[in-house]
Amino acid sequence: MDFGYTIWIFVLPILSFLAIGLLGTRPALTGRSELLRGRVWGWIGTGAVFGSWLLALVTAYRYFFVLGTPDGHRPVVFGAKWVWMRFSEHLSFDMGILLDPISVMMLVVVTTVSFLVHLYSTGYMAGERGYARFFAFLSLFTVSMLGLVVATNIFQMYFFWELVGVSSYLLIGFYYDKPSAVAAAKKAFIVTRFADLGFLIGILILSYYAGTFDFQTLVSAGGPVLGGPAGRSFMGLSVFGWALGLIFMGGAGKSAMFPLHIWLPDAMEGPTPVSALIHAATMVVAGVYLVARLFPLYHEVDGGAILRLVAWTGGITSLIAALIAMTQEDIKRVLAYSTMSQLGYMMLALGVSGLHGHEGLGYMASMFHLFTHAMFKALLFLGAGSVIHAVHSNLMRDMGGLRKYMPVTHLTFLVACLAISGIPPFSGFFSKDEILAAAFERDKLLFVIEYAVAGITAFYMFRIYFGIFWGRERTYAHTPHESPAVMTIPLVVLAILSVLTGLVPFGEYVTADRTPYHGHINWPLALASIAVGVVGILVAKRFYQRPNDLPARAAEMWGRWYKWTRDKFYIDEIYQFVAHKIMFAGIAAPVAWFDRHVVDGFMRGLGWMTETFSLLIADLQSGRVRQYAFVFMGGLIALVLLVLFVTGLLNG
Amino acid sequence: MGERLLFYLLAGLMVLFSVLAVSTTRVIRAAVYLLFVMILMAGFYFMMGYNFLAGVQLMVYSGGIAVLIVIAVLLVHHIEHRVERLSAFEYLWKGAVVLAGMVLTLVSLRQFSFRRLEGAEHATVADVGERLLATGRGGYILPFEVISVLLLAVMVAAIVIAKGESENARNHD
Amino acid sequence: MIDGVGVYDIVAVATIVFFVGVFGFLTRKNLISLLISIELMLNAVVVNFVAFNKYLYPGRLDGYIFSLFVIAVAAAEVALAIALIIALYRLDNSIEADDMDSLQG
Amino acid sequence: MDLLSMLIFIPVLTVLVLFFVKDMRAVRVVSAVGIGLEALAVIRLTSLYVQARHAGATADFLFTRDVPWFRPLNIHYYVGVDGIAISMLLLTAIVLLAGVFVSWSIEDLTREFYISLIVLGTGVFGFFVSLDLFTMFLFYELAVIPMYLLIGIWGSGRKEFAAMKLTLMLMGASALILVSILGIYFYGGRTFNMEELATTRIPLDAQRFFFPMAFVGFGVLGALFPFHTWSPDGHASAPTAVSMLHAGVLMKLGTYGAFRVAMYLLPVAAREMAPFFMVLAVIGTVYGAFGAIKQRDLKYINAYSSVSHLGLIFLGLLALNRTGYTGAVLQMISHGLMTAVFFALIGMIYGRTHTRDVTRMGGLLKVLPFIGAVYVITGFASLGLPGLSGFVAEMQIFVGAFRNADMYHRVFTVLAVSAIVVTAVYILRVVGMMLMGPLKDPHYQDLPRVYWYERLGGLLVFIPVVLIGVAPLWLTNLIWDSMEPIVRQLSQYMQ
Repeated sequence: MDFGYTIWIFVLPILSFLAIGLLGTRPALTGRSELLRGRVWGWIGTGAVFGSWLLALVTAYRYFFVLGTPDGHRPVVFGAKWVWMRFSEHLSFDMGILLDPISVMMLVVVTTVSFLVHLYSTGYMAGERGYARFFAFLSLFTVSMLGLVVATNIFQMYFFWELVGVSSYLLIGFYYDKPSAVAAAKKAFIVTRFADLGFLIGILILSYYAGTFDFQTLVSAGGPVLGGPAGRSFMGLSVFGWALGLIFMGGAGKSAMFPLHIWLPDAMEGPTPVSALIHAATMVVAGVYLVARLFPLYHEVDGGAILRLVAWTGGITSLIAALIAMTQEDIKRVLAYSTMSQLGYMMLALGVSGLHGHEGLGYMASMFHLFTHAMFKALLFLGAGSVIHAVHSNLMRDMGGLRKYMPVTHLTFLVACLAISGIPPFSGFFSKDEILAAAFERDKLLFVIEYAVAGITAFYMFRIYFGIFWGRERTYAHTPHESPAVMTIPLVVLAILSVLTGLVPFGEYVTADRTPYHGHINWPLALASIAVGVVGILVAKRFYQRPNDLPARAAEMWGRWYKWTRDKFYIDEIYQFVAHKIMFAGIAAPVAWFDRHVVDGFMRGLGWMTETFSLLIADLQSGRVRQYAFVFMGGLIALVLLVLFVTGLLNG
Repeated sequence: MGERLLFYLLAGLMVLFSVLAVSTTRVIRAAVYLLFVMILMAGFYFMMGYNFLAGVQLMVYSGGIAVLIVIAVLLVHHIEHRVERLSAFEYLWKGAVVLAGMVLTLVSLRQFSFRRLEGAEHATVADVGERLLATGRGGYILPFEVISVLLLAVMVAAIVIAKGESENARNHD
Repeated sequence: MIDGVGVYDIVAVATIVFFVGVFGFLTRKNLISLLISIELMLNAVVVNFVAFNKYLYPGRLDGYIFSLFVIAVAAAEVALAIALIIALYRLDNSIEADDMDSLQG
Repeated sequence: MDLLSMLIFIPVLTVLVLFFVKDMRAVRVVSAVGIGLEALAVIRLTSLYVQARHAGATADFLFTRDVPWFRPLNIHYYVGVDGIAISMLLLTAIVLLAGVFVSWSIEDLTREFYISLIVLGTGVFGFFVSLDLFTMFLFYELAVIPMYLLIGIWGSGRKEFAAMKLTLMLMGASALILVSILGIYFYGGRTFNMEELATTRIPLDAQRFFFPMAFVGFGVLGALFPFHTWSPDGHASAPTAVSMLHAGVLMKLGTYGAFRVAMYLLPVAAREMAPFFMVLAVIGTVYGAFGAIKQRDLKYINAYSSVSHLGLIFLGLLALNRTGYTGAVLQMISHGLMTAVFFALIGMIYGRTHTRDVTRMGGLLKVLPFIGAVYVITGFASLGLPGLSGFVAEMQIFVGAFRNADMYHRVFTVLAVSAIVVTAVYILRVVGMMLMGPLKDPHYQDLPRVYWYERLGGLLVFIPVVLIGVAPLWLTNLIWDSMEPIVRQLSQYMQ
């Protein structure tokens, strides 16, 4: 079956990126034309992504339903593959399109969310300065993300990995005259870049010892990693173990895993649709996707040591993020921490997964959660964006009682909150339940953590839900009103998806060994998780539905703990210290000084010595002819004597 | 024997006058001693039978150059002008260096055996004139012409330099 | 050919005169004195030419002709030098060689 | 006349014509036309070269021409090109042409400026096509000397000091180079012909003695740590086009020479001493990046950044394998283009704001969108963003250096890789301070727009950065094929 057309999934957004980026941002070209300055660029971007979306759906249909499982498991298909750059005779950097269950699923997720966000943005960003620029960046991001998910080899993935990073930088810094946005963008880029350093070194190690970048060869059972001898080891881990650990560092950076998460909350400085697309649904799951991509390696190398690291990183992240989310005031930050927490879930699910059959439940659950989370988290962000659009503030204390003004936003937001809290029949219930089941089977301690996090999640989500739509009735300077249709339609679509996607029998499609199996719900666990979700919701309802002094009293009661979570466990301050005190003041400043004074000082010293010496002998060059003649004379005589002496003429 | 005596006499005088020429403190006297040295040299040439050369030496050097120098001295100095002397020390060690050079040269010359190339001598003025104007092999027409041009150029240059800026041009500035 | 006088004798006299000229060049300060010293040296060289021509290559005329040239060039040189001396004298009223050190960078 | 000699002849002719042109405008036009022709000739040469290779030409160097010009010492005018030289010629032509355009507004001594600039260009072209060590050295000097005038006369700030420092350090380096060239000449059978030299085996002791000289000599021009200190001062004082040419092309003379002369002709010593110079390269890479963080002057930032990037070139060279070499050449091109864009933009910014202090600027993206956007993208290229030339080059170098069989190399490669984070820090710091944020100075509100010649000059060097980044394969193939003799040379003595 030919999947060659899949290249168009990329070409469309590339074209729109080029068109908007080169033409739309030129005031000289767009001139005074209302049309060119206005929404036409938005529609071009949206149209292109819409095309990609349709193609992705067709691809998914053809891959999952037409192609099916020819030999018991889902095949790996190449839509395209060509050499992009050559490193040596045997090692080349390919570009291509690899289609397998997870990449096809990601294609659908990325194009769906991207399309809806594009559509939403045509309304949300209307009238903003840099409207065309915004869509150019969105298109760039879409291309990069699509390239990342279909990467045929780890270097292609790194390629697009960096590109999504830079799109993220550009979009976070979209309001570039706002210093906080600039700082946040810089922080996001540098923190992820630091993580990518690990990724790159990991790639170098992996490619050196395995001799290939290709995912297919790498993960194959008889491949250079799994088939060969373990190779040399270093500090208890094999080289492949180190490589995988370093690659996971890259994934952890992108997916905002503790302790590399600090950029994600700040990234909320970007426009809200960006947060929905990049920092909730797509880019941040790249780390999870990366681990899933190399899952057989993580599972096998060094007996799964790195996989346990993945699991615990995920678990700790989800707990810390959930705790911090409880006390934040800025609704976008709450959502950001919630994203972190959910990403922790996904990582943990991968970490507790096995490779084959029912063992691979965690893998399936992780991907499933990734899928459902993309829908409801995008919905949450877009809903929050709709609210922010209406009240022009991010802070919860500026909101309250909005359900009367914004019915569509209210209802869709409620759906999303229920989904993330794991209430059936919303999608989050199914995927989260699978994760809890997988954790329960593998590691009880992690299960307990995740169980608690499920409750906390329900609590903080409904805290903001009640805070925004119920709570204190207040009067607004400008009466809030429901957003325009281009913004509410994506909300409704995503709400429907958030309800329905949970019913997809995911195990049929996406599994660790690409062999379908029938999952089933572990009802005792499911009931327990529903119970903790409901408890969380009820507590939030008691606290925040009507104005009362319970929150304040609770804060008082927890005292220091409350302050710690509100101040995000001071992790930012630690980084600040490392960055400024150590990197800037501890290394960069001394290096600059050293260069000016010691290295250059040495060179200048040479110069000074030469100059001094030349001044010393400058008197020889007196300009007096007689003196020259004398020296000449004396020199001549000395020379002749020397020659005579050497040749022996003087004696004979 | 007579020629030999004459030669040593001339040589002795020549050395004496040359030493005087460089040691007297009066420039005008130095010029005159130089004139003597040149005339004595012309004597050498006569003795060797190069009459034409001797004549040239007398006319150009003694008649031309030495007189030119005398005039120059008169132009820039009072006739009684004395130049100041260097310190004895400086005389001494510069003299030592020069003496060393001289002894070295003389010793080297002494050790060198000059070999005479036989051949019929023809050094008449006619021969010289022919050689100077010959264009073929061994002819000196080109250097001759070059020297003529040089002399012309020097003449012009000497006039321009010595004349200096005209009053007119000076006022102009 | 001078009876009883070898080439060495003539060349030795020329050498002595030459070095006397050198000595003068090194010890005199007055530009005209320097010029005189130079003339001494030139003359000594001319004597060498002539002597070598006479004693060693009697069949040829090159030494002879060269002496003529040297004399001609020396005349030119002196003319020019004196012109320069006069110009310099006009410039700063001195012809002391040590006063002139503008060659120094 | 053959095409390679044309490459030298065209700029010379341009200079001659410039001598007779008085009008400032005509001077610019003549220079632009001359260098434009030169660029066309280089492009023609490239296409001929590619065709010839496709047609099966297997010689190491094509289009050779050999005319002895000083027989007693066996010095020849011997020219020829391979893929590496071709790519350097392309780089030179592009940067020189862009340099002509960005200098369009120079008004004092326009003619002399362009003459110096083009003489410099002639030297560079001659250097890259020469296959005779001595002729190469002559062209090298021809390129280095106008630099003194260009900085000393048309520079800014402490220009005399900077020009003097730069020239002295480079002259010192030249001395080393000359000695090593003579050493190669005498021990290599009294020939300057590189092809012949490559086939003769120079005694090991001589190699050990002359390799460090040649490598350091060329390394000074290539800003090899710790001989890089001329670069910040020199760049800061030089006029825009000169900075562009100097950092873009002239510094590549150093790395190219280190490669072509030191490593190619003295392979055994190169192999032996690689670990030592590798340390210097890695120190330069990391140290330059850290040095750049603290600077406030845009040109200083860029100069330190160059030290860092050139460190990577040396790292690639010292990887001693084909991937590393290819990466090093790619990095030469990539860095040449990027840094030329940077200096062009810095010149434009300085021409408007009259300051290069980043702390005094802010929000320029709003008032100078073209300059800002190009600066940001080039900044990304500099920090190795995929899709731009920096990535292509850096990855080749990293993979190449990592593939050296020696564990030692891998450890140092990992250290060098860490510079990419620091690079990100200083690039984003500048972008954040200078281009983003609120407009700091109300005067910046109405800065003059970008003139056509600035736009043209900037784009000329900027577009290849993107093109190489998007489709590197043709360039890597071009270079890759030409590595054959060098790799042969190195592996020949491998036991």
